[in-house]
Amino acid sequence: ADKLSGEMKIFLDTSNPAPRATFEGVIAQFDEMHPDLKIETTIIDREAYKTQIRNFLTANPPDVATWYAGNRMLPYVTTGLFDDVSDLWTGELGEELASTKAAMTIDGKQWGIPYSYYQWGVYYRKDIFDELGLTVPTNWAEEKANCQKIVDSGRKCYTIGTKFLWTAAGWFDYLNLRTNGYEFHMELTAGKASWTDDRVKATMANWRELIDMGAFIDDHTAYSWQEAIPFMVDGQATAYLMGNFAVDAIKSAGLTNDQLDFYQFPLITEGIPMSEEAPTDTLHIPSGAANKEAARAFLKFVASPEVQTSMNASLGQLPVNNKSSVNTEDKFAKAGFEMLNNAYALAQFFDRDAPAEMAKVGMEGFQEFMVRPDNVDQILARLEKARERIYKD
Amino acid sequence: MSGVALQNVVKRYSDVQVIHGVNLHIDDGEFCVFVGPSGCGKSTLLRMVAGLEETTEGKISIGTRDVTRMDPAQRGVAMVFQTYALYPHMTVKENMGFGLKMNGHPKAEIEEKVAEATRILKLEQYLNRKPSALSGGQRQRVSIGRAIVRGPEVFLFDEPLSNLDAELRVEMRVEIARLHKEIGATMIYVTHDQVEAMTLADKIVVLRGGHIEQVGAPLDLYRDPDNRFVAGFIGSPAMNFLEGTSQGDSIEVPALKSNVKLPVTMPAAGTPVVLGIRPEHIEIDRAGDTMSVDLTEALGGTSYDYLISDNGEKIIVEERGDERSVEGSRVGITFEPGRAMLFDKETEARIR
Amino acid sequence: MSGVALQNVVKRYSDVQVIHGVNLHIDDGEFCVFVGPSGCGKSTLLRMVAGLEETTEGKISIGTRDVTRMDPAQRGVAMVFQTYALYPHMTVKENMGFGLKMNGHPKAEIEEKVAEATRILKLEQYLNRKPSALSGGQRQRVSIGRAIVRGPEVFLFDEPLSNLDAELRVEMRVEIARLHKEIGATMIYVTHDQVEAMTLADKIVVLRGGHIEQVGAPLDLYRDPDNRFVAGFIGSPAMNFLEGTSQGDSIEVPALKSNVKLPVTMPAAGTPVVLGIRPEHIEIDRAGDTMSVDLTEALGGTSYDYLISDNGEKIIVEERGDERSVEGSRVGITFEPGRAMLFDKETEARIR
Amino acid sequence: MSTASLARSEYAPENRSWYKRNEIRVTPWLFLAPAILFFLVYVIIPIFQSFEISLFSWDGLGPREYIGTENYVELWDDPAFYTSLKNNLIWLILYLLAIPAGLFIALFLNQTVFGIRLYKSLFFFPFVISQVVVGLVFTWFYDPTFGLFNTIIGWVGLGPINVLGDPTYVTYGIIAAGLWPQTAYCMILYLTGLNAVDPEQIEAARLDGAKGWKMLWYVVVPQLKPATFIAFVVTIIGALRSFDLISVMTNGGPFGESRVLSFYMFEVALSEYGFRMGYGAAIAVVLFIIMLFFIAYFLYSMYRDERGR
Amino acid sequence: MFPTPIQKRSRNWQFTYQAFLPLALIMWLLPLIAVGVFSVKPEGDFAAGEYWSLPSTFGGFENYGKVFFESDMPRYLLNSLLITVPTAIGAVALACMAGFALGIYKFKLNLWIFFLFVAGNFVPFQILMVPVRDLTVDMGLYNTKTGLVLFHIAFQTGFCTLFMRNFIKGLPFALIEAARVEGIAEWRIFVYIVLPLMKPAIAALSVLIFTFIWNDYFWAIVLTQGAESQPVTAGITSFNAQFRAAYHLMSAGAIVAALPPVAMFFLMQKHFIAGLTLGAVK
Ligand SMILES: Nc1ncnc2c1ncn2[C@@H]1O[C@H](COP(=O)(O)OP(=O)(O)OP(=O)(O)O)[C@@H](O)[C@H]1O
Ligand SMILES: Nc1ncnc2c1ncn2[C@@H]1O[C@H](COP(=O)(O)OP(=O)(O)OP(=O)(O)O)[C@@H](O)[C@H]1O
Ligand SMILES: [Mg+2]
Ligand SMILES: [Mg+2]
Repeated sequence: ADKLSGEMKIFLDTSNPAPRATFEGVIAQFDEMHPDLKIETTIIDREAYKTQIRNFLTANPPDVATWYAGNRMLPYVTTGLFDDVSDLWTGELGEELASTKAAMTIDGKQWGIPYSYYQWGVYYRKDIFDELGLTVPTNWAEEKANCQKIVDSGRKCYTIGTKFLWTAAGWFDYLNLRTNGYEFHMELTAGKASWTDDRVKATMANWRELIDMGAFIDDHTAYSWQEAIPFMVDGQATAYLMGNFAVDAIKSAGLTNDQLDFYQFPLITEGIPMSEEAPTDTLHIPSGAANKEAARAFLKFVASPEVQTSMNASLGQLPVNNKSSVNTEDKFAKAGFEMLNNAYALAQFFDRDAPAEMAKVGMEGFQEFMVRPDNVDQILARLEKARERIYKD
Repeated sequence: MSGVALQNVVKRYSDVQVIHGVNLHIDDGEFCVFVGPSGCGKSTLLRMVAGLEETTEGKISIGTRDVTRMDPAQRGVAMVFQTYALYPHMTVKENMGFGLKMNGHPKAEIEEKVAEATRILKLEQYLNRKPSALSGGQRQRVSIGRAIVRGPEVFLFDEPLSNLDAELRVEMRVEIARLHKEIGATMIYVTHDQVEAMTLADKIVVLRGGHIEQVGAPLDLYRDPDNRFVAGFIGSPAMNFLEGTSQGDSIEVPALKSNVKLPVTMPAAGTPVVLGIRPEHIEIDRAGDTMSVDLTEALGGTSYDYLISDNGEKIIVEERGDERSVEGSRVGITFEPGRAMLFDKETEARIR
Repeated sequence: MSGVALQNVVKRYSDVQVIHGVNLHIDDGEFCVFVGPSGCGKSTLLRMVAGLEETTEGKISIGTRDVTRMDPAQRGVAMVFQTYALYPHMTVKENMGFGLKMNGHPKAEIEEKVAEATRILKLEQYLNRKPSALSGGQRQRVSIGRAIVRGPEVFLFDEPLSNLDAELRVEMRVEIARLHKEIGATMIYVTHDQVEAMTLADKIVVLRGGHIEQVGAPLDLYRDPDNRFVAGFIGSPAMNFLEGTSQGDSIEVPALKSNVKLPVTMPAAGTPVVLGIRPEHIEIDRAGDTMSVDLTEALGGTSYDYLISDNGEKIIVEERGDERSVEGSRVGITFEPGRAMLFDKETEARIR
Repeated sequence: MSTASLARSEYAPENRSWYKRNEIRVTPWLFLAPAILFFLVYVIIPIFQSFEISLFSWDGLGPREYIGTENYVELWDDPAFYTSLKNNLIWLILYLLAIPAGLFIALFLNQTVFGIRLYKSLFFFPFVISQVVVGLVFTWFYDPTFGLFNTIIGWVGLGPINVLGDPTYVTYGIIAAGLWPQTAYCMILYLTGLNAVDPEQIEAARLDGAKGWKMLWYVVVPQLKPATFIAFVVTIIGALRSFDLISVMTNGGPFGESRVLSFYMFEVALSEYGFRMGYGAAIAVVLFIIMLFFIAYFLYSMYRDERGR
Repeated sequence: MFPTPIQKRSRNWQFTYQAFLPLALIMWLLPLIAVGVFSVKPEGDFAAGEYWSLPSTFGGFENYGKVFFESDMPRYLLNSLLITVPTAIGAVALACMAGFALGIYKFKLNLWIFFLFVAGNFVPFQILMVPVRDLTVDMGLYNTKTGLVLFHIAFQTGFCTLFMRNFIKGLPFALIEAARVEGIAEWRIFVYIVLPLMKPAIAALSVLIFTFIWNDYFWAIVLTQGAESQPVTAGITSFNAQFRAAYHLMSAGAIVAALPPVAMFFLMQKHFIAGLTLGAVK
């Protein structure tokens, strides 16, 4: 490789222990290959990162920064804060990453390199299911029946911590995808469909069935997603609708592979093809970066098949390079890989598909809905009003 | 009957004793003044009567009631403080009526009593002002008014005039004298102003170090003090004291370069004594040559000559009218022996 | 030559005029005292001489120099403040030497001057103390020392003793008198203490409302005041004033129920006048029956009788010795006509 | 003469520089210059800039677009704004409880028993701690599963209450956390105030027969007016600045029910979901205008004091 | 003295009071005590749901060790120090000078300038957020300690000047006049006379500003990010994100963050309280 020198600053939002360690490993590896390059890594709390990225991109840009694919990167692309990295997408690497190319493309150019993606789905206590004689639900009726039994046994069906809002959006996404299908969901998040549409109401009605049943733990508004894990671990709740990154946290909180398992979110409306949530995590080069040469090399390095394999194995997530392999030891990664391969379509996530402001208003609405389901009309009206303003231009 | 009686009253602050068994009887309607040097316990004694300080030992009665352990409010006393202690957020009227209001008196009665006190103290036009809008003298009048309104059996004053300037002090002094005449209540008054004590008191109590030195009518203390302390304390400028030695029939006074015969029971020869003569009882003998004039001060009607005897003792002489000594000149002094007093140098007791 | 001359000096604060064209000449080495009621402009005038207040109009000269627009530091004056104004964080020595040090005088010179001032004021043993460890009198001495060290041509004192208690005040007064004698510099001294003014001054300036009322030696002011104000202001207790009407050859004084003949140029008959007599110049005529005794105050050597004439005028009489009137009795008064003064009621000017 | 060394000095006026001649007029400005410069640049000018920005639509990066009062119009029917405004008022009112509470504790501690100084300082402790830490501490205190708060109300058979997750309680919960240090602050102010209470007035009142609550209400409290005034000032300022606690404890949630204006404007202007600088500035302007009433009042009473001297 | 000194009450009263004092204190500090206990509990206690029992073993060393050696806490603490100390020095220095000018000299704009500082001090500082952030970014000081320090100095100058001016106003003016009569240059009056007399005020104010700035959170997150320049108040939140749900570590972190101002308070208590009351009440 070329000789890289100077300094390279990397900002990461991978503040959870496992991803943190993974990235530190990858960087150390890269550092070793380039002895003249001085790498400075800053790891920022994932929630804080979301508010800070804007500041540092303008005022204090690093050479590499993590972010998310899809609409979420739009504001930084339109304001020219992300560097165009289409050059990296030519040739071999471009082909290897082809599956994610769409998510990384805006105005026909690519603005970053993905390093990982992961499935969402229901993580559940297999041991409790066995104890109650439950089987994995495949449709909404089974789901509700299961849940009723769990509730009757004095447990909650689902744990969730909505303090930081986005966990509730996971529920909305899946319910909406399953109730109305991928196309409508995309229309909705793109601001092309109305929030007061009957289809949205149908989604909310489905959600409400669970809420009224007492399916979710109490007081979820007080917890972050990590703080909600103990309810599952100590058996007060039996399942968690989450991204695959949660597996590590759940396991380190005390559950074993035997107790924990995964299933796909069940079918709701007959005939609607199963599409999934699969957020892609990405790396970008800010346009103000000082050492773009090194940054490009680093992005390439991370996207390379070998690094993708090892990195995602330790992340417990899925590699984006089609030359790399999924860790088959990891039953969650394996299950996710298969599920996503068979998916009709992939959504990023509510806060990546919808613009930031809409995401904020929407997720607040979802959280409110989970506490005060009676307010549903009011909430949807508010969302609709926000939509009219936000998508105006 | 609302005289005040103190029997063997003692005050101790943890381990310091500041009042050493005081016995005192103040008659109903009497105006009693406590004087004494700073720290002698005047305020403490007064505050014990008020109930603001606990009495360590002894008994205090007002009229026929033993009040030693009573709350201040129950004793039927009212107090006027040196700093006025007016409530700054209340108007003059509210200040005066506050005590009655606190004790649940009906509004009409309060109005009436305040009006009465207002009349006595000529405070009509200030009734709705706050204390901050009053002059020092007016404030002190209000604080007296507050005391009057409560109709106490005994009035207590702790240096009520010492924060006023000279003119106002004279005015308020006359006011208090008039008030006493008009109300006729028992009053106890602490001061260290000579003139106040002399002019106001029916009875002066001279305190020193928590003990009573002498009790008596003002002129009695002036004319007939029991000891050197009282003699020096009462009268202004203070009495001159000259050292001397008894010769059996006369006193040898080195400062005068002569022997003096006094109409008193002479102590045994050789006893060291002190001769006391008030400045106003001395005449300058311009022909004399026993002392020199250090300084003279002419104030118009009066002038003071500061003399120094040849053995270094200082003597002040008050001269009347336009006569005045020349600074630096030599003079002698004369006085009526009957006006001079003799004290034992050791015990400071008066030799009569 | 370092007398002080004020020519038509005026002071205005925005639109209030507080000094109305003062003309005054103070000789080199003279001790000049400003007296007058509170707010009359004594301090203002003094501070204008010091340069601490700007002079609105007129001219101030020290010696032969016009200092009207000079900085305080350039005028060659030193000032002693009522509150001492010692630098609390410096020792006595540093306080005295500070001005010289800041103005770059050599160390040896500073030492020498401080030592000299220390000697004069007997401050040797306090040199290394901070002001907080000194008594009020000592502090005032240090502040005088600080003034001395600079060797000014003119010393300015603004009520330097009024924060001291009575005894210390007497002591320091004597000290200042001695200092003036020793240093011989020009001094201007503001006070409202009668005694200080009378005893210290070579020349008293009586101010009222920003005007000079009279300038003169203390006893001249006492004996020969120019107007009713000065007559009433100098002397304590203040002069008694009785209303009267000129009859051409004598004065009809209702309070005395008689006519009085004075050795003055009589004003035209019918002119309203005021008769002034000092309390110490009145004798009580116990056989008389023109007024009643309202109150008497016996102070020992002296007593004051407060009389009220039948037409309601108040008269204070100073009695000497043991004589004393009985309160409520009827008396008359007599005085030497030569001692009484006559003033025009309208203009308040003395009629000589 | 023996005082030779004190010979009068010569006082010849020298030729002085312009500075020397104008020293007294120029010096204050020289001394003021740095402070004024800093203050203008960082405080005064930005206030006006905020007014200006509030008339623009601006994401902080791209070009500004002048939109007149549109931000204010939008504010007018933004429910989140009203929630914040309402919460701000609740903060203002309830935060004032710190004043009587502080007075009460001060009265409790105004004794001279052994060790009382240590007690006083320990009672003051919460004030010294950062609001961030206070926020954390109270978040755990309120935690619905293991929090001490629910444990305690559990003893009396209540709860559990999800204080910070429940829109009806959340603002009160945060205010309670804020009251903790604020009460400590007021307590110190009152303790010093009580020291300055004129003992003779207390004695006069005792002679007048005032006791206990009557004494407190009629005599002591009026004398504590200066302390009360300061307590009022700092409490109002504290209430309007209530950002840290909200940010740490709930981040505005649940669903924005615990926002106040200051938090909302931060969210709108600087959080990932916002970057509407103009809108944020408009909120700030509203907050400023509310505060302006208090500033005017404070300045007026200071002005009165200054004149009164 | 109000209320009536307890010594004048009955024995029973005195006893009750003495007994109630520590009880009240414990109630008052309960949340804090809880955090203190948390911080020395071993991890296992939390896993076992033993939140409110006494620590089963002493886990303090381990917990605090983690705070100091496995997180950015030491860096944040250092940042706080590097932000707080220059701010305190800068703000107090500016305020001494401004206070001197406003407290001593009479000139037309005096009161207006003073009120400007006072009003600025009462301004809800959020209104400054957007422009100040821009200014800082434009000056290239975003995410630097210098940027934060400069702003803090400027903003604290309002309060400090109010404080200093009132203090200086309380000094006897005759001192200044005495010095002027002695011919001392104005700046020397400041250096040699006023400054030494301001020592207590300087001490009080420094301590106060130290705690204010140390505890600042808002500006820390507006003007900085990341461990290279953020102070500990901001650091604690990212620390907490790192150890979310690890209460023993979070507690230990909280205690570490709170310790310096608390220590400052105890060491400088007299000055601290003087500062709080003197500046405002005078
Ligand atoms: N609370 C106290 N504890 C200990 N000693 C005290 C206390 N209060 C007063 N004393 C002492 O009691 C003595 C008498 O004090 P008191 O105030 O009665 O004197 P005073 O005669 O009124 O003096 P002054 O003329 O200065 O007012 C003084 O020596 C004083 O030091
Ligand atoms: N800065 C000022 N602005 C307006 N008027 C002032 C000012 N300073 C003083 N005065 C007025 O000038 C007059 C003279 O004041 P000055 O202080 O000289 O009086 P004084 O004779 O020294 O009184 P005192 O005996 O009370 O010290 C007073 O009426 C006072 O109100
Ligand atoms: Mg006393
Ligand atoms: Mg004066």
